Amino acid sequence: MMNDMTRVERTVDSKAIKIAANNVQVHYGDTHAIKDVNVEIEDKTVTAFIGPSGCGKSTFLRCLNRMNDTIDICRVTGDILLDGEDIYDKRVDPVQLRAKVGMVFQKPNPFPKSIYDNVAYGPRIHGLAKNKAELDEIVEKSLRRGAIWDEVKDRLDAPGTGLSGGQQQRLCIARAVATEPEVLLMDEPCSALDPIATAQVEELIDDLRKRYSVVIVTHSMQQAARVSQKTAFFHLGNLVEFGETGQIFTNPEDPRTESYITGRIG
Amino acid sequence: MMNDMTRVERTVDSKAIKIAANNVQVHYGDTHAIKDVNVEIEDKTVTAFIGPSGCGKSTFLRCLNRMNDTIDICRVTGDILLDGEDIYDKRVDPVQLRAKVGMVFQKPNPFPKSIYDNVAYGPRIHGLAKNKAELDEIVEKSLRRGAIWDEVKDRLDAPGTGLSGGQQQRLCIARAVATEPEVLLMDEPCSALDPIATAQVEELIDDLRKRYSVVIVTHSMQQAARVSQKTAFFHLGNLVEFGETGQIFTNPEDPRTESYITGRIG
Amino acid sequence: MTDISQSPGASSAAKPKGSLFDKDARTKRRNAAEGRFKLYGIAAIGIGLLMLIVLVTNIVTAGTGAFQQSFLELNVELKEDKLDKKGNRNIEDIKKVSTFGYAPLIASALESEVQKLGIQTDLKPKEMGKILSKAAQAELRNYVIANPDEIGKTVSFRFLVNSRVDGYMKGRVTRESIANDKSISVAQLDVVDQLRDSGVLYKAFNPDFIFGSDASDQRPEAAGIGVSMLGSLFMMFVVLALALPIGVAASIYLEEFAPQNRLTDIIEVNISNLAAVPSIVFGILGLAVFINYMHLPTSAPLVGGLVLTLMTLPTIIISTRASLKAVPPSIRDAALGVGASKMQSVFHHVLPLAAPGILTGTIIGLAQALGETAPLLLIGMVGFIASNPPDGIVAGFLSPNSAMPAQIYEWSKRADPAFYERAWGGIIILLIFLVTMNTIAVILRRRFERRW
Amino acid sequence: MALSWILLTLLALAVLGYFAGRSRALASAEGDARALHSLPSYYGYNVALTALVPALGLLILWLLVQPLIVNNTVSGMIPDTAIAEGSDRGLVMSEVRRVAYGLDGAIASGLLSEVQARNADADIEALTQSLKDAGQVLTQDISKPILLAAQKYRSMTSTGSTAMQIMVLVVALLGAAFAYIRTHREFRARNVVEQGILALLLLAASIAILTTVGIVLSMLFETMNFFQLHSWKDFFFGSTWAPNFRGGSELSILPLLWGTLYISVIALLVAVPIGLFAAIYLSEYATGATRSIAKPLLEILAGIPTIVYGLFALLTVGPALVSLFGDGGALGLGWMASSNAVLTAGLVMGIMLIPFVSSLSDDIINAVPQSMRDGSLGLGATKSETVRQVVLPAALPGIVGAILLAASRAIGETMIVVMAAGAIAKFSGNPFEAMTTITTRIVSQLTGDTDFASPETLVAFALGLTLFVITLGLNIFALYIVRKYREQYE
Amino acid sequence: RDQVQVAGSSTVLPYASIVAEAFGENFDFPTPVVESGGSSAGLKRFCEGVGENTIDVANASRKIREKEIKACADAGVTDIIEVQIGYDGIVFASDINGNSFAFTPDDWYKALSAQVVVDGQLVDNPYKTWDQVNPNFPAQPIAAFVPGTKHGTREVFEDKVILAGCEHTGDFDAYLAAAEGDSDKAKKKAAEKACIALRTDGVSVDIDGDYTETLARIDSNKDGIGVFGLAFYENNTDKLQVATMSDVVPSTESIATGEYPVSRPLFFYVKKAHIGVIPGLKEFAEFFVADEIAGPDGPLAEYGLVSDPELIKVQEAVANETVLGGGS
Ligand SMILES: Nc1ncnc2c1ncn2[C@@H]1O[C@H](COP(=O)(O)OP(=O)(O)OP(=O)(O)O)[C@@H](O)[C@H]1O
Ligand SMILES: Nc1ncnc2c1ncn2[C@@H]1O[C@H](COP(=O)(O)OP(=O)(O)OP(=O)(O)O)[C@@H](O)[C@H]1O
Ligand SMILES: [Mg+2]
Ligand SMILES: [Mg+2]
Ligand SMILES: O=P([O-])([O-])[O-]
Repeated sequence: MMNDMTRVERTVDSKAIKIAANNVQVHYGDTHAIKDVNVEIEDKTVTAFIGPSGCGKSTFLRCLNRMNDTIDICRVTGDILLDGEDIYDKRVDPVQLRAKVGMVFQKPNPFPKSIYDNVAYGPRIHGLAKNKAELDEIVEKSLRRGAIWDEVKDRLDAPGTGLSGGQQQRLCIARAVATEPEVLLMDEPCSALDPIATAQVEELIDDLRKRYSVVIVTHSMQQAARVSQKTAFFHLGNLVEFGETGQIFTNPEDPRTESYITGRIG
Repeated sequence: MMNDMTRVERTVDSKAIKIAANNVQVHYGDTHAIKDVNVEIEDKTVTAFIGPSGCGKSTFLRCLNRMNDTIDICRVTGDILLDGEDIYDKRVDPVQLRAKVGMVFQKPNPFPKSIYDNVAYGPRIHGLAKNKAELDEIVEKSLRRGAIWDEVKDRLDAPGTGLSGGQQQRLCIARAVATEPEVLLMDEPCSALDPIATAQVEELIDDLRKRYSVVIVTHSMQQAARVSQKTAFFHLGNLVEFGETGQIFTNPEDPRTESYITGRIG
Repeated sequence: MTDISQSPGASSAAKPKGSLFDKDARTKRRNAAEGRFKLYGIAAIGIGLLMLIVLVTNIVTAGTGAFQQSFLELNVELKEDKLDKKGNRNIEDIKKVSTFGYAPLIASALESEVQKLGIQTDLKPKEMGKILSKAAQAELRNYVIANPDEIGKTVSFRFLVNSRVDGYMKGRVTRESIANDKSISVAQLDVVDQLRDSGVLYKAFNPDFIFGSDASDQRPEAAGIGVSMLGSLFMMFVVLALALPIGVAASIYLEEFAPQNRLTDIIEVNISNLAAVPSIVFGILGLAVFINYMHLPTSAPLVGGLVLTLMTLPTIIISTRASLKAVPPSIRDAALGVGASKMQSVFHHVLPLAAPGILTGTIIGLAQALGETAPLLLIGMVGFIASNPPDGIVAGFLSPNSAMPAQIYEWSKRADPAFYERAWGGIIILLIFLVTMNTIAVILRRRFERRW
Repeated sequence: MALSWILLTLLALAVLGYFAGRSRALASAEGDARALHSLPSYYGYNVALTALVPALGLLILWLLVQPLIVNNTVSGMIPDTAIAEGSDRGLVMSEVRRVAYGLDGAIASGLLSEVQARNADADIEALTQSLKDAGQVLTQDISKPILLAAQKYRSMTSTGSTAMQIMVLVVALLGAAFAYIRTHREFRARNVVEQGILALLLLAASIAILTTVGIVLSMLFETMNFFQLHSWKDFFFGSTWAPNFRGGSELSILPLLWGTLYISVIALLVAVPIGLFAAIYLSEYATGATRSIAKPLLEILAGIPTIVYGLFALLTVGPALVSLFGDGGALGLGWMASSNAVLTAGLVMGIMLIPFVSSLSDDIINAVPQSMRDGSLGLGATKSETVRQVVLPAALPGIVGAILLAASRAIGETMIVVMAAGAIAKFSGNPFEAMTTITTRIVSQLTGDTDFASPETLVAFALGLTLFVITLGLNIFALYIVRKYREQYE
Repeated sequence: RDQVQVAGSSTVLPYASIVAEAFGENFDFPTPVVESGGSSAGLKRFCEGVGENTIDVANASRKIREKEIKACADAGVTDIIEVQIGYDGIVFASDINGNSFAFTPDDWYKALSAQVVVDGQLVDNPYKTWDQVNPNFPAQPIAAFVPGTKHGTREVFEDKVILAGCEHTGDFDAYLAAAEGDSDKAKKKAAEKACIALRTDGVSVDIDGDYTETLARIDSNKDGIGVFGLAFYENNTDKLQVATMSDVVPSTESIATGEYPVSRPLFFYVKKAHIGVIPGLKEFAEFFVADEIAGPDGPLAEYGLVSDPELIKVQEAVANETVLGGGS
């Protein structure tokens, strides 16, 4: 299942733009959380969002699949194009959008159902499995990709809420990949994971990159450097810098980026 | 407020035992989550619990202030002594225990109240403030110690649930230190924090250590090495190794510890 | 405040390290508060349960009598000269003999029984006949009309006795208490005593109380609650089939889909307000809409069910909305995040989590609907209705019927104290009905309950 | 039964449509459900619903309209001469219907042939006889015009119902076909079905609104009549409630309103603390077993008929209170003259309302995530502090809802008030005095002996409407409170 | 619709249900449905119009009022057959083990009126015990359970007992003197109204429920004296003792002869337009007033109805379908 490839190719050849955000502004009531952000997320690429806590990473991530729709006081302006189509267009069905753009939330939120049902839910509603056997297979595969199969294979019927913090996080990852989204948004997917599990998830991300596009929020500069090809640095709601990961970490243009990377602003 | 001392003294002189756990076993229904753990947590010391996800760190941590009491299916056996007194003794009031042994949970769980009330909650119930001014002072001081004061000082009346993930985490830390517990149990307190915030929290921990004892669960070996004097390594519910942090990281006795530290088992 | 309240970190002095075993003053106080709080809880439940016990004991002691009735076994000669004067067994002619015409037959049957048993009495047969229920005549007439061939023969019957005699058998009526009573005399009681001693008059379980229909004020002994129980059953069926889905659907719309604006606020306030509308007003509405406007039949359980549905809806909506609100948003987010539609997230995740509250609302709403009389008053379901059980499902919904609470209410108003016992007996059955209904809901509710 | 037959057919069609739509969708995606826009079952539901809903709508419409048309046509046929003095066309029409049903019945029992039944020149006496033989209920002898009308009625009805069956089936088939043809892998079946469901949800929500409209309308006209007969000043600002058979009654709502509020407040003072504490105990302290027994038991309190509570108040609670507070009572206070008192009613009503507060609140409290409690307990809070300061605020909307429900029930209760608080309206602050409420007055004025067109009866409607407005105000206030203090957890 | 539909007075309900039951047993027609809900509500539905979806018969414990006849006519209900079935005796009864009373209207007026004349002055009723009202009575606290203002019985009680007492004691003049009004008539009306205003200090308790409630109240307060229907009293002689009124013992006989003063007539109203349309309607009406039912030896009288001395006339009227206000 897992291949042993851990090295990351830093292919810098220009790829198709998967998501393009233009002049995105987000307000929570009076709080201006995202200020005029422009960013282009490429296909088959891992993009990392980094930045100090509270700078708007999650907010921006949630804009990309319109999860912000569920927050009453949240207002989003500007355009976000997925494959060239405005996702905030009236004709767009957010459901379909979210099926394409999957999400792993910052706080693990398993359903109060069995582990199996947690993972099987997405495939079920999207009709990804012809029959029970196929569904079983998807569930197993996803749990394996989420690096949690071994821990839960004997208790697939146990509730997902009875897992440890890190297990819940991996369950949520497994749940998200089970629906095979084209873009996967991961909000600090490894925050509760030990190094080994982290490595396995990073491997997964790298694997996903072959076919899809992944956006990952992380606080670990090392992780960003390990898994991503592109990095965006947010600060106080602004997108300060966006570029090749290598370049951002070795040679940032903006002084704020540099300060952050070297650990001077937070 | 924050002192600039970031260096950690690895004082190895033997200290008073604050918490002693003898033959602790924990079961969740049929799951045997903690297997015969013996550990001694010293006063004025930072003890780190490390180990792969799902190995029982949180479970054990929650035993130390009887938070497991709230889980119906959880059974704890063995003795845990705080200052030589069995905390599972019938005469012990878990409330008083928890006032002494504070906790920061793995998943940030701010109350659906204002930021101010979140922090003021503990001091209020313990009657730590004589008047409003004193309470204001405690809140400010705690938020500062939680390294979140600057971000929230203008919106102390905003709900704590409307904060970003990392802000919530820091809020919970601030909330926990506001009651000045003698022992502070922190379950991955920096998982959602950027390096700067992490450093500030680590500084706090180091500061706390002067008077109290701190137990911290972390997945970051670096963090454990930075802040702790003692380290316990858990694996599959067993306490595999416990000792001086320096020794554990440089010269582990158990092969499993070594594999984990070098990133071979997860 | 107390010795422990000190400004933290103010001095280097650490907090006094008290033992875990001895509690400081503040902890003691807080623990006392905790203890009191818990005690209040226990007391609250205790009060509730105590009241329940008191009420139920009251009900049971007052009502168990209704399940027993006194009967008299008699051999009645179906005299041809009285029943079929022409002797040609023409059913039309036989029907001409009214129930009043059967009274002498019964009286003389009783007389011969009395003679046979050697009981001494000065009573005339007619007076003696009054020991028996008036329902006996109707029973006899129905038998004869159903079996005209039996005319001329002597048939054995088990007749109900009059409510006073029954009261005497049950100890409610005594020789002293009938001093001023016109409907029974001591002489009659003497006969009753001897009939009882010879075993032809006895108390027995009375299934007709549970399955039978109402009887007029003169025959408390013959009244049963069965038919009105069917009425209630059909009404509850309507209420459950309509109020639950409509209430849940309306709540889902309002809580999950309705845009947040003035209009929704108005709707929300309106619905809570409906709960405060006195139930009789729903009767006014039902009369105006279902009967006068839609021309549905009066006294029909269908209409009663519809009215009670309207009355129950607010209860179900309020509780459903409250429980929908209580489901944490993170669950919804999780579902939306894997590409579920809002509808799917609601039906697959939110609704099951809200189910306990919905079921509670349903239990309370149905309990209320099951016990309600006032609105039924206006749509014609209170009174003396339906002497026969409906003969089919459709008839069950459409033909005139009463309901258990209405029947109980009627009985409780009647003059003969024998009805008092029946009213309480009816309440027992109503409660059994209710408890059965609740049990199903409670079992369902327990399956859905979980914490997260 | 044509109706059940047609319903069954529709149902069968819907089921068929479901499978057809489903398999067509699958076929259009070459058997691979993944290529479809929506789950295959949504395509099925789409076909089934498109077949079913318009057809059912038409059916209902037809059933409502056809009798109107038939009645109009047929009643037009009846000459005025056939309508007896004092009777009216409507009554003759019911006779016509009865004859028509009689003919149907006679045919069914084989005593008449279809031809005979249709024969306009049939011998009326013979026909009457055969109807009677067939056991049909006839009230009088059939007259010629009635027979003709009945025959027309029969033929129109049968044509109508045949047409209806055909039309309904056609609509159903058309709907099914339309949806079937549209079924294609690209077709947004889920969206369409969900739109449909949303419409149904909206419909359900609007029933509640319609009820309100209906209630207001059904009381408005009579209320206006009332105000034509009685001065509004007296009603709103008078101080006495004294209906009188001779007219000239004083009918002021104020003393009733006072009684209503007084009794409800006492009832809530009993029910809310007890209910809330019970709920808290059940959800926070009690073991699962205790909870699963005590909660349903308490719920029985809500189902005990109010007449029992009334008698309980009258025979047990009232006398007990008198023996405490009455003349020569245990407390020697002499405050309470008779067992009829606001306090008696309030206490007993409060008991009845306990489960309204306890059960609903218990569910809501139980729904507050455990992590909230953990957060508080972890800070060294006691359980009660946790409950009071964290759990209850988070559960506030639900608890307010439960209390509102209890208050509503208190305001709407009659039997207990009548038996326990008496029927005299007055202003008094003394809880040991008898008073009465708006709702009981509504019931008694409506069911009483006063002339139904007199202000004494019509006042019931004015009371009802005013109460409606007052409770509306209370509800707006409650909504405001909830909005203001609601604490939304994550 | 096959069955006769009856609605209205709860006082008439027992009689109507006895008749309906017997009717159902002896005829091939289905048992009529007899709803209760009050005279007023019954007449209201009666007057809603003519047709199958309206009721056929309204029971009433009072005569139909002019306004109602008019409302009926407006809705097309013109031909109404009025049938008086007998009288409802109204008796005063107290706990069987308590003191016995022999009342006059004066006693009741003095005991219950809101104001009485004491030493020539109209004052708030000061009497607390019966012996203060009438020295012949024992010193028992006054506690009266009188029908609430919804009940027609209340009107009879006010007219035939309180007002009669008020006039008889001569207090009426004091009221008249105190009354305000433009004309003599208005003054008289105001005085009458003041006479019959009952005290509200808890001594007189309005009973809105039924006689069972009154009985229950006497059960819980043994000093209480209640107003009952004769039929109710006769069924509960084990708990109640009846008081005489002006020295007449209430009984079906004394009421029928008019000796006992407090009673009211009971009626039912039939929609003529429904006769011949609703199966069994006329038969039911005739059966109701037949001798074997409503006669002095019939079941209704046995139950407590004071049978109408002029029953023959009533039977004729029903047979001829004589409608209100002449007509045929
Ligand atoms: N409430 C519960 N019910 C049942 N099993 C549980 C529960 N909580 C934890 N467990 C199980 O107990 C074991 C230890 O869990 P614990 O939460 O202590 O792990 P952990 O070391 O904190 O892991 P992580 O680093 O992922 O948070 C795991 O296998 C977990 O699935
Ligand atoms: N629901 C909300 N209501 C109001 N303000 C919010 C809400 N969610 C986030 N914010 C504010 O918006 C800003 C950006 O928050 P966001 O969650 O995007 O930060 P983040 O970059 O994800 O931080 P972290 O790394 O801590 O998760 C913060 O100041 C936060 O307080
Ligand atoms: Mg975030
Ligand atoms: Mg953990
Ligand atoms: O029900 P009543 O009209 O006779 O009071």
